[in-house]
Amino acid sequence: MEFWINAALAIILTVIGIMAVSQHRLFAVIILSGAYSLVAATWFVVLDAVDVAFTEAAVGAGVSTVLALGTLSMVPGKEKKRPVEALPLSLAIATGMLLLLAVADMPQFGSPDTPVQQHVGPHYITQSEKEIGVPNIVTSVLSSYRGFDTFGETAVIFTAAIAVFLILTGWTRKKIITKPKSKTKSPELDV
Amino acid sequence: MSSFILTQWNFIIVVGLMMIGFYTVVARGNLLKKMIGLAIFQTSVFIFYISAGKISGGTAPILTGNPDTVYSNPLPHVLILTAIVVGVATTAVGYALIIRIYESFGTIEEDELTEAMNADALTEHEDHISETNR
Amino acid sequence: MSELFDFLVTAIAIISLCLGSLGVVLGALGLIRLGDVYQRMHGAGIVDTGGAGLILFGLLLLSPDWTVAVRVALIGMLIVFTSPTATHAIARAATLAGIEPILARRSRKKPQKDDA
Amino acid sequence: MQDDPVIRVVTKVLTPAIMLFALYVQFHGDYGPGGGFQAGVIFASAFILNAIVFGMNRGRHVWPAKFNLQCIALGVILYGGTGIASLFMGGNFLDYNVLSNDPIAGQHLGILLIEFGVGLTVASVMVGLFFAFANRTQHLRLLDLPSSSDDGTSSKDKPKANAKPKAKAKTNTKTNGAKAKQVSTAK
Repeated sequence: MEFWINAALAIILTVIGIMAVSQHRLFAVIILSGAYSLVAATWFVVLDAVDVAFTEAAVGAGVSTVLALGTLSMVPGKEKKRPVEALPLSLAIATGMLLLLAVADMPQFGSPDTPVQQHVGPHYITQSEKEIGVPNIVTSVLSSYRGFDTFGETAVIFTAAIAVFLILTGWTRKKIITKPKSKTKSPELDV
Repeated sequence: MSSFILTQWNFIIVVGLMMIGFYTVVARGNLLKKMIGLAIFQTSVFIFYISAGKISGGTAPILTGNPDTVYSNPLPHVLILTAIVVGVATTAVGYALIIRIYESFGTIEEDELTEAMNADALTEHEDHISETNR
Repeated sequence: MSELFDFLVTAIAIISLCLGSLGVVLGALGLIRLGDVYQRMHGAGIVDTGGAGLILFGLLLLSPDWTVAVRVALIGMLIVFTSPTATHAIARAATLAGIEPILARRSRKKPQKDDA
Repeated sequence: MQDDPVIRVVTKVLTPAIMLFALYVQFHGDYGPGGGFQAGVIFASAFILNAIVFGMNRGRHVWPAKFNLQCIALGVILYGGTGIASLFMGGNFLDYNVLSNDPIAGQHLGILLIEFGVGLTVASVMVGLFFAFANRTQHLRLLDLPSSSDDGTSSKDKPKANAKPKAKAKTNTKTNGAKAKQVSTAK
């Protein structure tokens, strides 16, 4: 049963992805990418990652779409039509084939004795209640065991916000160029 | 072969999504579409991490008090949780740059952008020459 | 007596879950197949009320304790508030953008009706 | 949107509910799914909705730009300050055990503080990003520069929109270049 839900969501996700990149109207591309994020969030719930699903639904489908639409309101709404290019396609397919070879060597999906499950994960699960006392293990790992990591991420968000403010709401060099002109000929420029 | 598809289903789909995103980033010339392709690429990596942490028959890593419960690995969840928010913050920087590029060059298609930049460089060069001659 | 009651509640819940799933599928089909934005909104409305509403009703009946029931009821309230508003906003934006309903266009060009 | 009663009334009803839900996600994050990142985004969405419906100026009035910047910095400072505090109280950086007499209580306090810091930063960053994108046209007008979205936004000439603004913007850059030349020659 779980496999079939998995399979159906994966196929929906792939179809939405292909639809999103094959559209030429950018509005449709953005809305489809929002739908893609929502389906990915549903898949995260199936894969037991409720916190990640929550974040993906709020950020990926919500704020990201709003920002993309804000960008779209300032740039042309249609993409220039291009034919399917052979070299990038073959490059993508070649990379995919190589990664499929690597996937063949991956441990079986869902097995409890993979290397991923061997090291720190069991410690978090068994000791979190004793050491942190918070039921949600994701929260305890996020803020206590890996607090440095989250501190770095917060700093990255801070820096990105400052960068956007400087790029979009800062002064430009053009201002310095046009300013003397507007002082000398202000009545004409105000029109 | 079929057992390979059945057991590694998630990873195969992840590779497929990666290919879609990669092709979009490399081949499509529209900068906004490149960002969307990047988001698809990013999400495929997220699904890869979460799939690697999944244990069949497990539940979400929130302690229930029952000692027999099997929990999926919380570590990939934490890594991806922060990666999603950082991803949207960096994507916003990309969008801001797209807006500034459009305001400066009047286009967000890559090939036209190259032409416009070349033309701009040419006019600047001519300006420079005329200034030095003057 | 209480066994019969439980059975009835479960049966109603399962029936409403099935109907809700059917509603979601039909709404999605309408969203793809129908002609213009106003007709597609009808498909989206079926997903919101018929689909999500019936599924939430089924889950409300099946909820194991009252905290879950309250949460499901809150989600239902949210859908009752937001879904008609979103539909209204889309319809209003479409009207302001000057998009005519496809039926109005057809009735104006009567001779070409057979072609379409 | 401002003249539409349905959207306005529903927004007024929903905004406090969204904020309450964000606070629930923030402080219930220890026991269920949730935490600072999600709560911040949801809290920001309430302000974004408010600004979309009631206009940018009123949205800015509710959440001023300066306050926004202060909140972004305050969240990061709160996070780092918790680490420094644990450093001064005899532990390692971000080691919450020493924050209180009982290690478990200390952990709870530390997690609460840093989740709040993360939530504050994320919420104000998201609101700030939205306003930065939405106010770009207005900002250009303030700068006395030609805006790229002056034409092409009205829906009727959308089909032609990808050819038209290109030409206009190109002339814009050219005129700016001409202005620059004039200024440089005037010097």
